Amino acid sequence: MYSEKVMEHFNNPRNVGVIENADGVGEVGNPVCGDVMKITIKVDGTDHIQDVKFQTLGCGAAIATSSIVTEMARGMTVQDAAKISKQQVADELGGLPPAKMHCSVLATDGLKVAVDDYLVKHGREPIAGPIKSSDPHFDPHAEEDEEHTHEEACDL
Amino acid sequence: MYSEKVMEHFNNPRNVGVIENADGVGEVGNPVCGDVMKITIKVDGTDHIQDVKFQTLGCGAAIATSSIVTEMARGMTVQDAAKISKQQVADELGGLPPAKMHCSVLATDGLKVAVDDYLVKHGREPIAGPIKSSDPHFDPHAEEDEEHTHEEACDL
Amino acid sequence: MMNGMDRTFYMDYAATTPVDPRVTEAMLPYLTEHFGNPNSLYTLGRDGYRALEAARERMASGIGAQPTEFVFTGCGTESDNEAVVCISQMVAERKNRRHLMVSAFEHHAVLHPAEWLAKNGFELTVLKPRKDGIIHAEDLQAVLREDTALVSVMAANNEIGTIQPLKDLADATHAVGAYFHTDAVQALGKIPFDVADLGVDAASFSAHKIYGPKGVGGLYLKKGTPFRPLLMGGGQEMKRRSGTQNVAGAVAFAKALELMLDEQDQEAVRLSALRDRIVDGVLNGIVNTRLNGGPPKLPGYANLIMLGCEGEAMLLQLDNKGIAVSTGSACSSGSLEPSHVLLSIGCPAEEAHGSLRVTLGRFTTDEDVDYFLEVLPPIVARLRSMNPLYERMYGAVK
Amino acid sequence: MMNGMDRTFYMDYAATTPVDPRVTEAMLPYLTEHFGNPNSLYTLGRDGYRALEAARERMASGIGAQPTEFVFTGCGTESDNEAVVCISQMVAERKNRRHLMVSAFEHHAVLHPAEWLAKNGFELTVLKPRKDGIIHAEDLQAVLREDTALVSVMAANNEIGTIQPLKDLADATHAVGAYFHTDAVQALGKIPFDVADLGVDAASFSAHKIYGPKGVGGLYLKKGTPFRPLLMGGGQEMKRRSGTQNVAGAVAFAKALELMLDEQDQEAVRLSALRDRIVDGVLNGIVNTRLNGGPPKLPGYANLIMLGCEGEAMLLQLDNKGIAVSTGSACSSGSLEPSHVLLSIGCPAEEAHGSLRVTLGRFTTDEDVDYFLEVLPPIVARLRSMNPLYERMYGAVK
Ligand SMILES: Cc1ncc(COP(=O)(O)O)c(C=O)c1O
Ligand SMILES: Cc1ncc(COP(=O)(O)O)c(C=O)c1O
Repeated sequence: MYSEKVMEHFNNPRNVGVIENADGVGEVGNPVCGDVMKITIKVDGTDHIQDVKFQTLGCGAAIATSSIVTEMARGMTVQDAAKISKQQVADELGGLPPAKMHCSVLATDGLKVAVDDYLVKHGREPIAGPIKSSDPHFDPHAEEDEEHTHEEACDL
Repeated sequence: MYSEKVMEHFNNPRNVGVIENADGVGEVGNPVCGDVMKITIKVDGTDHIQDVKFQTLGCGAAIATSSIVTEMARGMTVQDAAKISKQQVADELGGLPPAKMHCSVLATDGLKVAVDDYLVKHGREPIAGPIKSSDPHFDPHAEEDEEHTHEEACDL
Repeated sequence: MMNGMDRTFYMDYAATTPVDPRVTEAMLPYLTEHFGNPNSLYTLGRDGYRALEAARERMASGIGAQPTEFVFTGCGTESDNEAVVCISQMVAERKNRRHLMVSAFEHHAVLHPAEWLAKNGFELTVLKPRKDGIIHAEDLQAVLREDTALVSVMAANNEIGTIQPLKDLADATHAVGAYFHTDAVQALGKIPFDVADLGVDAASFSAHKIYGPKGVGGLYLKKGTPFRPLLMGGGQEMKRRSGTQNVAGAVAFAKALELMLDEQDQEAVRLSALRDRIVDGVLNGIVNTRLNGGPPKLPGYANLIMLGCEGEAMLLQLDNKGIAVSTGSACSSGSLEPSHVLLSIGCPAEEAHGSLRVTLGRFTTDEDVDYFLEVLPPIVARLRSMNPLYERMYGAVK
Repeated sequence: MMNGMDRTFYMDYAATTPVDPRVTEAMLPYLTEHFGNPNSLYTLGRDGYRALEAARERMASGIGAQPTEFVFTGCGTESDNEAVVCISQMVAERKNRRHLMVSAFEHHAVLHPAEWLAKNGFELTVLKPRKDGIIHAEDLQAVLREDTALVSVMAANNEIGTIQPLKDLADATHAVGAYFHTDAVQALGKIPFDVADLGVDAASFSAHKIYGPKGVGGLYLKKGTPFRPLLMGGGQEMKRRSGTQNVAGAVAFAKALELMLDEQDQEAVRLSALRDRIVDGVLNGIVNTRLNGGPPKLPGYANLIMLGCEGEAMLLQLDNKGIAVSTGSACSSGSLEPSHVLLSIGCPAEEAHGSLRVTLGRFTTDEDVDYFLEVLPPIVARLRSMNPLYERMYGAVK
């Protein structure tokens, strides 16, 4: 199911934790759907991400994508970091099962929100703008059609 | 499927053949349904069956029921022989599969026709009267409902 | 083994079971030497036929039925589909009843056919169990109708293990003239199950849950229950299920049931005790944990919630340690919704994501339980420490 | 052995086959050690999943399909039912086509579902093969309609072994916009069978005809073919066939197919030669005998008629000598009608009752054929001598 690299990051996630007095904080997801990610970044004077840490409640893919996205983002400018796509994250991990692609969205969304938080705090324009999964009232099921949801499960 | 006694009679049928100048001859069945039986009897002056022989085209049950019915009939009066029922034949053989009960009808019918033939030849009243399966134009499928026939088969 | 452990601590017996060596031994000759088609007339075929019919007799007597009331099928799912779809359709045809009632925590092998019927001429009521994970007869009575054709309530639930009051449910069903089916896939062999005592009209079974092979099922159909075959063809299984019979599978299923019944009483005691150790160990040893459902429950079944942990992550971490369990988390199934069973008993989604189903079985030992209770707490602690919401929602991680 | 022989001279490979020891060996670990549910996320489950998917790939590549186009089922009959019922119903729903065409000598696993559909909203045409036992494309063209939904013609017939011109039949079917299904249960592995070359939309398979276990089937569904699952539930097999997969069975089927394909060319030559010896031996050695159907025919298949003998009686006499064959006689099946296959090619009922199907396979030797040819003539002579009509119809018994 998961690639070796996903399992490696899941078993040994990098950059777990919270940066105290972070320059940017992003929190996305919803416990109702079982995925919550919080990312904190430290940014230097040239907009480069010096440090980045995450905390994630979620499945193997959620933790692995969080971990890899922190590795990818470290050293990047916030502008570049906000551009990391879900596909890049998945590729970096050697692929994700289709049903797990939304986990890499969570990871990139978390990073985007943290970057925007940093920019807005400094009175600058946000890059990504409102992110659905960062709204605490976000209903994860609103867009799913029933049929699909039902058919995915394989109860044993 | 078949009882041991059926197999024994099928493998070693008694009284196979044709009595020359028989006193009574019965032929029943139809090659279209795969079952034909011919029975010849020799009757003494006291209406007792002295000798009886059969020839049968048919399945294991057809041959076994023919064989046993000749054994049962030998020594009986023609009146008693004409009364042998399909159930008696089946019981004598230790039972028959339900789908094969019609074979014992063939055997008892054959005997009845032979007895009637003997009686009529001697100007006496027949006992059994017309027997459907002795009519060469008898259509074996006329009474079967389609559904039943179809469902019986187990093609492999 | 991929997880690098010498052995697997298998604790997912509700998902499937290894074939017992005694079962393998019983079935093997019917793959090789006695391979005849049981519908063939020659000796080799008749040998197969006799083995098949002997297996049918043993299955039937094991559930209190007549041999002619027991049909071998291709899996539990097939049996469920046959019961739900075919009985309902025939009752509708004969009695013009077109209402169905199934419980909300049925296996999808019952739920999906019921939903399909609801799109094809039937009206469907889905009845929620109460918080205890039981369908109570009075709740059923309240939704039964004059035109109810079939009620389907499982004998024991596959996720939380709760045992349903089948006799009362069947009685209530019969009181309105409807038929009663039960999915007994999980219950078979683990608790007393006698179709005559319970008064059910149809019941589904599966061999791979009781140390038999996968791909072998059974369907009890009480004499006179309206039915049409779902699989049409050669007319095997007394015209109720066509297809060359899996003689080896039938022999295996019968042997598997025999072993279950022989060992039922002592296993019930043993597995309940082991399960209680797990439950007590978790509830007392780890804060913010809960137990779902019951009593009464199948021996060896526990469904536990570790608040603030996600199930798939726990499952994979346990797998790293050689432990196999399952979870009702959404992530584990690739769907967005967590277990419909847990939701049906009122468990909130965010808690259901943290559920672990631990089901013990024939080869579970005391040491397995010790090991599980040793390995789980640090995994839970670690995952909670990574959960950004944990402190906010539940207080400091201990 | 009941027949008191040291060994069985098995000549009924079309009915079923023994599981090849190499197949048993391949499947056994998936009953015991690697018993995990392939839908489980832990190592043991993933091992099962990988084995299942590897088996699917091998099956698919063996028939020229993509792995996603191949579904494991519970038997050949299930596959046939799924193809006939579910494709037809979905085509009807989507394209409002409600006409079905099946050949008259299909297996009942195709005929009966088709007849059931005919009672449930469809119109059914049953097309007779010609005397050669072949459905000719022009005969099909003549009965195809604008509203034909599905055509089902078997790849090779199970009683007479005749091979059908699938490519032409599929082309003709597609020309009217209908879908084409073929029951390839008998053909698989015995002759080249490539779904892409043939252009079929769906095909049914069964493991027990190619030295795999009973109770394991396969269904090829070309990408895009309208379909709904017949067995609904957990959503296994890419949502097309629910039920915990029989991993051991799937592995066995794949191994069995691999062996068939490896040995196909040489076995085709060997079995055709053995079959020809049987056919020549019977036709030349026994008067009033006939051969049914073909060419072209599956290697190893012969359907012979001994005029003036009844099939079941022959079969049982041969069984006494340890020889296992089958017959199209009515008596053998408990029905009044002889084989619908033989009737469909114009064989009169009284002749069909005298048919013997001899099908050779992997373990048939030259000596088996010698033995058969030695044992059969006296049996035929004896039964003919007991037939009251024989002389009248065919002359003196020799
Ligand atoms: C042509 C054909 N189709 C279908 C089947 C049914 O396959 P199964 O016995 O696996 O259900 C058979 C054999 O019984 C067959 O010969
Ligand atoms: C309660 C219940 N019903 C039905 C099934 C389906 O059985 P099978 O996997 O044999 O199709 C299962 C298990 O998967 C189950 O737990």
